[in-house]
Amino acid sequence: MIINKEGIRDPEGEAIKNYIINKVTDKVKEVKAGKYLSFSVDVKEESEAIELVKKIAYEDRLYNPIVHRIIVRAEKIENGSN
Amino acid sequence: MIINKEGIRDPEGEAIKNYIINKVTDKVKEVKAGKYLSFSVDVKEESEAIELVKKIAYEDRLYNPIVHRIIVRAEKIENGSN
Amino acid sequence: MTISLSSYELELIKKELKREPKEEELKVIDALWSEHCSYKSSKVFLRSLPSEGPNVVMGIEDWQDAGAVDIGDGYAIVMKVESHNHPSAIDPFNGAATGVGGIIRDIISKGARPIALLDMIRVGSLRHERNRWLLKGIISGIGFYGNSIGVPVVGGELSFDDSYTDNPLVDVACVGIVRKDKIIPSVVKKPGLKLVLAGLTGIDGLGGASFASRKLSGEDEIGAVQIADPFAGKIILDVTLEIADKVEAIKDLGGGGLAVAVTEMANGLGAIVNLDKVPLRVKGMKPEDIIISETQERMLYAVKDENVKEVCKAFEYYEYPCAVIGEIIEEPKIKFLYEGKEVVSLPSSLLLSPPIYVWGIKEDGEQKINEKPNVRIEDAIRNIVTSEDLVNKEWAYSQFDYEVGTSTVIKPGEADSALLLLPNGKFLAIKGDANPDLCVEDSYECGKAIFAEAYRNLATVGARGIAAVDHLQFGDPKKPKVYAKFVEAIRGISEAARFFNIPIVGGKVSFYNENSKGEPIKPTPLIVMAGLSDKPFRPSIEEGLDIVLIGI
Amino acid sequence: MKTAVIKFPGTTCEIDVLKALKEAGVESNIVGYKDFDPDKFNAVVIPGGFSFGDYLRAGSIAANTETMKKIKEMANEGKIVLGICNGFQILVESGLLRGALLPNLKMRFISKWVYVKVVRFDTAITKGLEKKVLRMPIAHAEGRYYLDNLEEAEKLAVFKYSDEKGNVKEEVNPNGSILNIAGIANEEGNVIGLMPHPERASFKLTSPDSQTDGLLLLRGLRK
Ligand SMILES: Nc1ncnc2c1ncn2[C@@H]1O[C@H](COP(=O)(O)OP(=O)(O)O)[C@@H](O)[C@H]1O
Repeated sequence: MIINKEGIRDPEGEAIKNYIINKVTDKVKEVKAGKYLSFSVDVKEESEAIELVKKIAYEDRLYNPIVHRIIVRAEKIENGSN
Repeated sequence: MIINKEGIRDPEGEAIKNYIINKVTDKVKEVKAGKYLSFSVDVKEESEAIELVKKIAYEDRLYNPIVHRIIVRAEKIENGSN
Repeated sequence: MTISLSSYELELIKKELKREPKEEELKVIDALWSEHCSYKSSKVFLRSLPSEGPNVVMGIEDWQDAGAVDIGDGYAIVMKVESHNHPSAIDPFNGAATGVGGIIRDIISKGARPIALLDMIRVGSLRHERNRWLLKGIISGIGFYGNSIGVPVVGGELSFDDSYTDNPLVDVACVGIVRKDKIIPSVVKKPGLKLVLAGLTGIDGLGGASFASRKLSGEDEIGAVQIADPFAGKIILDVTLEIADKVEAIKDLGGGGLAVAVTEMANGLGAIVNLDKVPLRVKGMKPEDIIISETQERMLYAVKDENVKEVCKAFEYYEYPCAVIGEIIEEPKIKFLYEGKEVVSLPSSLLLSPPIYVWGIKEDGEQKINEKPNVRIEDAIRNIVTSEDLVNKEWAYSQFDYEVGTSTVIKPGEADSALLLLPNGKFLAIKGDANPDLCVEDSYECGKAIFAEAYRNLATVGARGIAAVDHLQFGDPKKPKVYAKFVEAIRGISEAARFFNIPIVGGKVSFYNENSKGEPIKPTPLIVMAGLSDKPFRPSIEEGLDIVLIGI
Repeated sequence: MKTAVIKFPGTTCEIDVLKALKEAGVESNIVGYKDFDPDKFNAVVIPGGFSFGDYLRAGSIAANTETMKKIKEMANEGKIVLGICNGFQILVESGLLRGALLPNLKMRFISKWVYVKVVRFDTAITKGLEKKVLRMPIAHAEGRYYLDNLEEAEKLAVFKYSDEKGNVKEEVNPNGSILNIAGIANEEGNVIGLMPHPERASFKLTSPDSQTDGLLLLRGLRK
């Protein structure tokens, strides 16, 4: 997941909250929009998958570290993990 | 998370895989790109949060059921869950 | 956040105030005295540019605002050029996009409807991965904003040189149209007007003006990142044009945030601003951050009491924040109040008159290259046709909606200048030109040459130049060789403008463009010229036509 | 009776559409999305642009508005509803037209003049049309039409990207849409959506070959 850092504004999340969510509920306090990338990685361990994805994300500029932060999570699937 | 259903082309995921990832590793088998939305919801239970977000997503068409599928996950934070 | 004021300037401030300035006050002065806002290193020379002419309806007031020229039938065009170089170096997509947002707000703050955008992009060679990343982000950022806001990008330049590797140049220009008698000033003439602010203020873009007025430090510049929100920009555009009749002055919030907008709008009069009234995006902002925040998509209006309601109602329709935050006062002081306390109280005159500098000048001792280089003609041709500069630019302009407005007669890629149909039935030609390679060798000749080139480009679509804006982009002005180039370029541009009798109605200066080794970019003055024609023109090339070359 | 040209926040083409409708002899007005009274109009055009910034997905937020509920009622009464570009996206997002408009396969905004072949002549804007291949510009980032049922898509299709002669082929498909679809209509033919901009092909001076194919379509709204 790639989202804007804390403090950096997120017009998309704001617009979704103001123009859609607020019209139907007041329980949602904040909406943040970002990009979701899922990688099927062919490695043994979850930690290895996380390391690899982090490395790719950083070195190949899948995100801009000045603006974004990333959240990396792994999950085992049959033949790989994401 | 909103992503394309199986079988619908995801040019962004494909491009990231072909032009970026494949140059550095062959361990990544598939990349899928989608939209990530995080909601801070003011409810007691995680299950309640999931229900609410699912309902909003479906009724307010945060996704288009013809082409997308969604993954909803919850996580407790100090005063709400996402 | 760092303060860029020099020790000399700090002394000056203390002497004027006869007291120690408060922390908050220093930040306000720092913003107003930044190079970006005050032109302290360039003003002396900029005054030599010819800015008058019989068709000039609004000249340049302190080089801040867009200028306007009469085009007949009761209409005027408003034009302006800007760069967003430093923000684009750290976040190309948002940096370029917010550049477009800024230039559009400059045009609408005159009450004019923006009708055309140009983008002039310079990056390092695409052989480097990072430059490709930069260029992709820049082009999609410009498209993102321009397309969303519904102003066609009708032309520009795209060229490559390794001197821009760490410091790309992202220049955008905009032309707007307005009824001549409906042009809105940016400054007020009398006290008592209410200050109305539209848009939320956040902590993004803290200290951007001073960021643009120094070298890129490479450290975490998060405060300087500004996120583009073209949707909000579009609301600002639509509403501003809707209420233009009901306001006395309009000012875009750009570099230096509220501090600069309020002070410049008061223009020597005073103002009281109640910071508690400013609609905030995040809770718990410090008062000084509210004052200098550079959050995009905000606009300041000076409004008569009786019109305030109507102005804010127009924003309410779009569920866009709008608030009365203060008032113009007689006493020539700029005051910011927070929770009932005065956090800033500074004389307008101090803020508006920073020290003016003329830095040392040293001519480049190097021999100018006059002899013909010894190249084989085959190699020369191969080099030229394979040059990155000369490839088809469709990849770039096909990402821009150049048709919106249904007025684009000559579209990108069709000729050397764009041509647009105006509401009075005339045709507007517009083009931007620079020539950094020539400037390296002789920046005086270069100043003349780029002006003439812009004029020729307009001529290729049958138009005659009527007004120009210039953008001067250089390295560190305190380096004598850089400064010498700067001064020479202005001399060249001035001379050409006088020769063609075309007034320069606006411009912009951007210093401190350097790579990570501290080497300046190639000197890159740039001219954007607008011209008029009575007839439409459409190039049509067919077999059997003769080729004629004019000139020696 | 008149045609309403709806302006959502972020709509950019309402003035162009109004100008073109005038040129086509269609009586019309621009109407703010909150001020829309469906009883006053017998047709509605949803113009292009970036309604609500196109946040989330192109057209998705506008599709959620009260305005669209009113437009649905109009459509059910058999009145004409035309969505151009973002308008098409809104119609699809609101379920008034079937399918989805996905991001272009090239993953970027594409602005260019294209040819489309008209393949259905039972819709409000293509009835009686003599010209079969039209030239109009497109300008969008999310225009890849998709429907999970090819047969149905074939039935709904009104416009298909083609070459100058009307050959529908993969090479001229700018965005990767299924069956080269550029526009569709409901079965009744009163709700039509298309990605190309007819209003931008309605003026001699700004059309590349001085053709005004867009007017041929917009005239269908003349009553
Ligand atoms: N960055 C850009 N944005 C929009 N249009 C561009 C851009 N760069 C070039 N163009 C357009 O592409 C065409 C060719 O550009 P170019 O080869 O640079 O011509 P020139 O040498 O006359 O500047 C012109 O119509 C120009 O306006």
